[in-house]
Amino acid sequence: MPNITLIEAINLALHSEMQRDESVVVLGEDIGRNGGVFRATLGLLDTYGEERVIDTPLAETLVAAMAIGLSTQGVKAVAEIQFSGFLYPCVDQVVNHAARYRNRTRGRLSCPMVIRAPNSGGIHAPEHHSESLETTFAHMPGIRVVAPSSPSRAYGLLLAAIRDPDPVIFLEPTRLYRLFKQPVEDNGEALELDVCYIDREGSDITLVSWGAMMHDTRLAADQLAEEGISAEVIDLATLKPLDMATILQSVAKTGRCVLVSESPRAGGWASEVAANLAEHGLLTLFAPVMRVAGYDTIMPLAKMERVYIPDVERILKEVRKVFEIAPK
Amino acid sequence: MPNITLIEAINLALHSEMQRDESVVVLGEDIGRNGGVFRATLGLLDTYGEERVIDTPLAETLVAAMAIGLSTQGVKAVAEIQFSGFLYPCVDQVVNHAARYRNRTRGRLSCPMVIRAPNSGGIHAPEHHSESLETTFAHMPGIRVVAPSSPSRAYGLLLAAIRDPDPVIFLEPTRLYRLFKQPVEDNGEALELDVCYIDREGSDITLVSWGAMMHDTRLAADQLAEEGISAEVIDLATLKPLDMATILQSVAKTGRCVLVSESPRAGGWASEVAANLAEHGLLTLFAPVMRVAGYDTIMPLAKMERVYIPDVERILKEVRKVFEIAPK
Amino acid sequence: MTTTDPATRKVASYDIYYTQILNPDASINGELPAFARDPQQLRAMYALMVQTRLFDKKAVALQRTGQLGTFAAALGQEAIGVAIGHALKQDDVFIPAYREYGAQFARGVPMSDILLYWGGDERGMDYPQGTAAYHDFPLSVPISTHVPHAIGVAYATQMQDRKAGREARVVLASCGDGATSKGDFYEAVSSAKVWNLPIIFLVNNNQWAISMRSSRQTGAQTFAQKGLAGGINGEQVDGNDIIAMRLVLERAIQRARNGEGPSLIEAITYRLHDHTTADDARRYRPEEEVQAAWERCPIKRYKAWLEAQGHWTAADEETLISEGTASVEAAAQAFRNVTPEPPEAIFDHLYATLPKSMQWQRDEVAARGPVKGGH
Amino acid sequence: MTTTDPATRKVASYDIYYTQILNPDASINGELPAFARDPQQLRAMYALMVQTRLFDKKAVALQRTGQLGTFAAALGQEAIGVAIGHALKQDDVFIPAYREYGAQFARGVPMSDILLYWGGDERGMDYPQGTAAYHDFPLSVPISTHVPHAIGVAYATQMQDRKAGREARVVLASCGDGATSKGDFYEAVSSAKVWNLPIIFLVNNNQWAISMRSSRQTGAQTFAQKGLAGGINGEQVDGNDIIAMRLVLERAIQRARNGEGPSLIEAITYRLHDHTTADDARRYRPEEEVQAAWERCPIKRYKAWLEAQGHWTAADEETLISEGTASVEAAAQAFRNVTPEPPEAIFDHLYATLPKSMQWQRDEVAARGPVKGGH
Ligand SMILES: Cc1ncc(C[n+]2csc(CCOP(=O)(O)OP(=O)(O)O)c2C)c(N)n1
Ligand SMILES: Cc1ncc(C[n+]2csc(CCOP(=O)(O)OP(=O)(O)O)c2C)c(N)n1
Ligand SMILES: [Mg+2]
Ligand SMILES: [Mg+2]
Repeated sequence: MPNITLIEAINLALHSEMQRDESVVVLGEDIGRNGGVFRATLGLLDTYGEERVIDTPLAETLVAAMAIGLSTQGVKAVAEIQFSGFLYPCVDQVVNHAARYRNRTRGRLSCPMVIRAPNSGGIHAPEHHSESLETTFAHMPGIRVVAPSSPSRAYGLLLAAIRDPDPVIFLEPTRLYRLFKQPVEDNGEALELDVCYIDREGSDITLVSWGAMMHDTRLAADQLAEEGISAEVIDLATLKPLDMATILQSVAKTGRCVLVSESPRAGGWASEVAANLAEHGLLTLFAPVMRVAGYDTIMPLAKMERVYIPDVERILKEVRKVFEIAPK
Repeated sequence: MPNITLIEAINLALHSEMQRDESVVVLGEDIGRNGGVFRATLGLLDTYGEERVIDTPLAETLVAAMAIGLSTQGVKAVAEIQFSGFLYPCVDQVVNHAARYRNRTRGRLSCPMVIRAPNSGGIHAPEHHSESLETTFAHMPGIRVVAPSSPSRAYGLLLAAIRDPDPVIFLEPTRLYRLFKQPVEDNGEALELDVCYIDREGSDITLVSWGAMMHDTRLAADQLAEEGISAEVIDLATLKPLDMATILQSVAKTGRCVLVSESPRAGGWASEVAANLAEHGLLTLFAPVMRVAGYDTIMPLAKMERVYIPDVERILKEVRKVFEIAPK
Repeated sequence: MTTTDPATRKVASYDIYYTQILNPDASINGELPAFARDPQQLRAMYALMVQTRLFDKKAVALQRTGQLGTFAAALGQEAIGVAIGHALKQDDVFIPAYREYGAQFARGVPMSDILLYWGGDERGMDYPQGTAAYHDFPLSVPISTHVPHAIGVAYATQMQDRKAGREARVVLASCGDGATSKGDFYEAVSSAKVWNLPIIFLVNNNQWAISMRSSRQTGAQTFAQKGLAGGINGEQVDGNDIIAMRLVLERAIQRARNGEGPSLIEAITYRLHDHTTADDARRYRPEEEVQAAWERCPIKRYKAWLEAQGHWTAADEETLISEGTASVEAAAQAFRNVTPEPPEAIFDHLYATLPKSMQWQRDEVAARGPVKGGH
Repeated sequence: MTTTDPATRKVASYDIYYTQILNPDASINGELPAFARDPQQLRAMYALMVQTRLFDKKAVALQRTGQLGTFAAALGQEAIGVAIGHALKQDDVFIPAYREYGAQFARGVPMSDILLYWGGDERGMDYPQGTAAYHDFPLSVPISTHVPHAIGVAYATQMQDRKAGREARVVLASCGDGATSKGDFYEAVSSAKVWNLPIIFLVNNNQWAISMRSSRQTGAQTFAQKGLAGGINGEQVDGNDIIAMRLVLERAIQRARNGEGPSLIEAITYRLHDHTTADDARRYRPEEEVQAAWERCPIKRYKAWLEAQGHWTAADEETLISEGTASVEAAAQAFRNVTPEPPEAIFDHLYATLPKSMQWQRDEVAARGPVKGGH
């Protein structure tokens, strides 16, 4: 089993599924000869040719719309948007069309498509290159939003996303792209969608996160373990539809919960999880549900991005508040 | 004081502010001679002329971008988008530009602009004409999202929105446009932004809503009053930034809270309120925080829209659950 | 700027043409195309135009009597829909805006489906299996945003047809004059020729976008020239002239099928009705303009010409009207008789399979049953 | 299609012109415009071109040594920025993409501001009061989306200038060849002439959009003709020829100022550098192509011509390089010396006044102080 980075796992999954399924095509800006600005599509052009590896003009609305058109014809479109900050021009196409064709035609047409994009910050990228878009999409009915947090999950979830019969927004954690490696077997096995993954079991507190913030959340759990606090760490993986059952079960056990997300706090997806806890978990909670999130500011340029992005220190601070209110 | 409908109050506020402030212009599709598809801009063309009442081409991205350009030059742009379902093409311009010019230029440029749109369903309108967009915008940093729920609040909040030095998304409750009248004085007095309004005081439960759903929430409170339950009814009015202080104070008093919103449940703005309650109000709550919301489906066409939109029956059902868990 | 300036030279030139064969006075310019010498085809086209108009009238009547929601009439634009319906082949793909009922009928959409749609029932977009329309797209209300779907569809069909070694299918996306102002339209037009796709962009220039005259949409003198932004052949045709309309369309379709790439056709017509039944056009346009437009009505001139050619008689007309009326009435009845969907149907085509976490929502709706104000 | 077909007639014709005065071999086509007979102006333009290039080189070096973030070089495209800088008046409004440093310098943006920006500090967009740039827009990274701002800006200035009875200000929005594929670009171009706005759309066609050749963006043979989609005069100019570049620009600006409406200019140039410092162009374009493009370098030919005219000497060059280098070094030093903003500054220009409900967030950040990984 090769030890690979998250971006290599994405690339592997694309190769693997294009090999297996002739109806899969990839499209986007600079994804052909250039292999994508992060090299996610490296080698696809040489292996599968220009017809299935489509370099598009610089037009994100078109990329989304083209994916829609392709997918209605049985061609599984896997589109790349260069950075999630440039996904906004796709919003209209996704919510008003991709999410709806199946429903509005009562099943006659459908859009088995994926839109992939690097998401969130932390790599000192230029302006507009470090945004967190998950909530904007997760609020839309009729689609799925998936966010991997490790090479193996990236591989398995991307396969699942491509095979899913409905539109999937697949948000890849930019700053984890090359941060660490994992052994990933190219076995063509998809991971399950629509479920959360328990990253590690614990009994004192439930930490919930997804995407890039999973990394800091894991580090925070390590730190807590050293202090004798046993944290259960849950990776949402599929944000929409949300598998609250797993989270509720965990919180029923731990009685404490801290949510970690990078997108702006107000109306972020952590709020959705917390709202469900306020409804279904209230009676099992020993302490308030804390959200560690990006501030409600514009994502700052590189010099200040670390002020904005939650980190281990901020996670631990909220965890400590919880244990102050409800000591172990 | 004339007794007027909500749409008349909007029209009155526009007339009033254009009269008072020469730098205000309105723009949008069919807003001139036609007076807007809902007649919000009726009479403006004749009174203020073509230069200040700008009929635009059919291009929503352009409308938003034009408002941005105008507002950077000291021209206060009040743009109309015909239905909120057509606001999606404005998302990129709002989040990537309008919300940012002040911040990214450290105050050198700014965008004192308003985008108005009829929001939510219930009038048997065609497909894509009944969407609820508040959460998509309220998640964006750097802007305000305002949703009036009565003629007088529409008048006062719209004046405030136009005078606000930053971008405001102003979402008008389509099905309340002509549902009831209120005496509204054209006194040029703006209502305060960034605060919730306590619609009626109560002691047993806090009902929170905004926009069109305020109407059903008020009716539910009437019904509860008949049953001897005293509901405090809060109108968010400004969704972003969110005045949680008022809500927390109310819940501290009542110990119970039901949130009512029309937008899809998952990741809706009710979730943001609930998340704050789970964090700051947990210890004062007697019962779970219930959300009555649109289902996580595509807004159905007219025949089924009432299946989707919450109503008094659904509100009361959740309220009864609360009292079952925490009897008075 | 002149080419006599030695520092400046001409690098490209473009001409925009306008085609009109059947004039408003029923006279003919030039030679008739082959299909226009075949009485059977001529009669079929006429019948479909009249059928569209009868349908339109009924739909408006249903709306006025509270039986239908907002409806967008095709009045005065029947030649466009009918030309599309006759020019496309079974396996071609049609991506309509919302005024091309004639084309939809020709492709097998039951009139009752269109009524269902405007009546607020999604099942009106589930066109019957076995018809050409089964692979077509449903009406698109968000203006222009359906147009770039044509790029993906045509890319797919081109890839599939090449691989299968079969004749190229053609994709036709239609939209209004107002729709050409949107970026979605342009992103499609700008890119279609990059892959030499077999696409026809058909612009129904009915002179108005709700209350906005077409001259207020853009500084361009013609809508046809918007094709030049994508290096696409753009031309104008009299959209009220069914013969020119079909001819120009068939030529463009043939070019696309031959691998000569996309075309843009601006069909010049007039919206004789209000924008929709929710609109009152008297607010913004003079009655005389509408009256004058009636003189250019596509059905009137075509009927006069057919009669003059001896292809149509008063008896034919009578039969057509009575049979057409009967079929429209039958469609209205079928529409009224449709059994309402159960409320929980709003969940049943959201995803291929409803996610487990959403089951409770469906259960709640099913348990509640029909809701006041629904249906 | 031919005009001999009696059913078809030509309704519009358009020509696209290309202007080049100073050839790559430093010869001249036609007559020189007035400004090109004024040695002082000629020398100033040259100095600014060289200054831009020196800046560029320094910025790349700073990036390579970890002192700057990703940087987009203007290498090979200096004539465009400099022509803009010389053609616009103080009160005109410039809405740049991100490769027009020459124009920004001419309008008063300190070089250190550009470094601050690419260094990840918002203060690099707070151009100094009192300069022409103070009313200009900052660089736009989301491609093309700044272009339609020109519509609003020009609408406002037109309204204000008319009312004040003063000369029309002109708005210039620049973007790349890739940028012309986006709907935002088109929605601006399509509508600008509706209000006859004093706008120049300047397309820097540097042949590449990251790894995409300009011929892969669109089926259009020229980018100039994209103006026709909005009825706008579109023309090409050799963007490596500072004289033609400025002449064509000034003509268009004059037309706009005279009330003759918008223009679109396609400036044909070449991106000699990688797309940005984060890119490696060797992946996708042949080295020979880049070598050939160096032969058309705007500075090389201009210098040769200036020297031949006796307007420039080796001594001039030496002074320019040494002074220019010194000013670039000073800018780099100023950039390095900038005091970091306090962390809580991320809240201070979000709104005119920070909403009360957000105060706790600012307090939290202020209390925490500087964060590891920041600065
Ligand atoms: C994106 C979008 N914006 C606005 C509307 C509201 N609207 C419906 S039809 C219409 C005018 C369309 O004009 P045109 O494209 O000329 O088509 P026509 O109705 O004349 O056939 C408008 C503005 C819409 N449906 N979608
Ligand atoms: C909306 C958007 N999509 C994608 C990108 C990523 N990107 C940055 S520059 C660029 C190419 C731009 O090409 P062009 O417009 O020709 O300008 P050039 O860089 O050649 O000057 C791309 C795709 C972006 N910044 N914005
Ligand atoms: Mg029209
Ligand atoms: Mg370029």
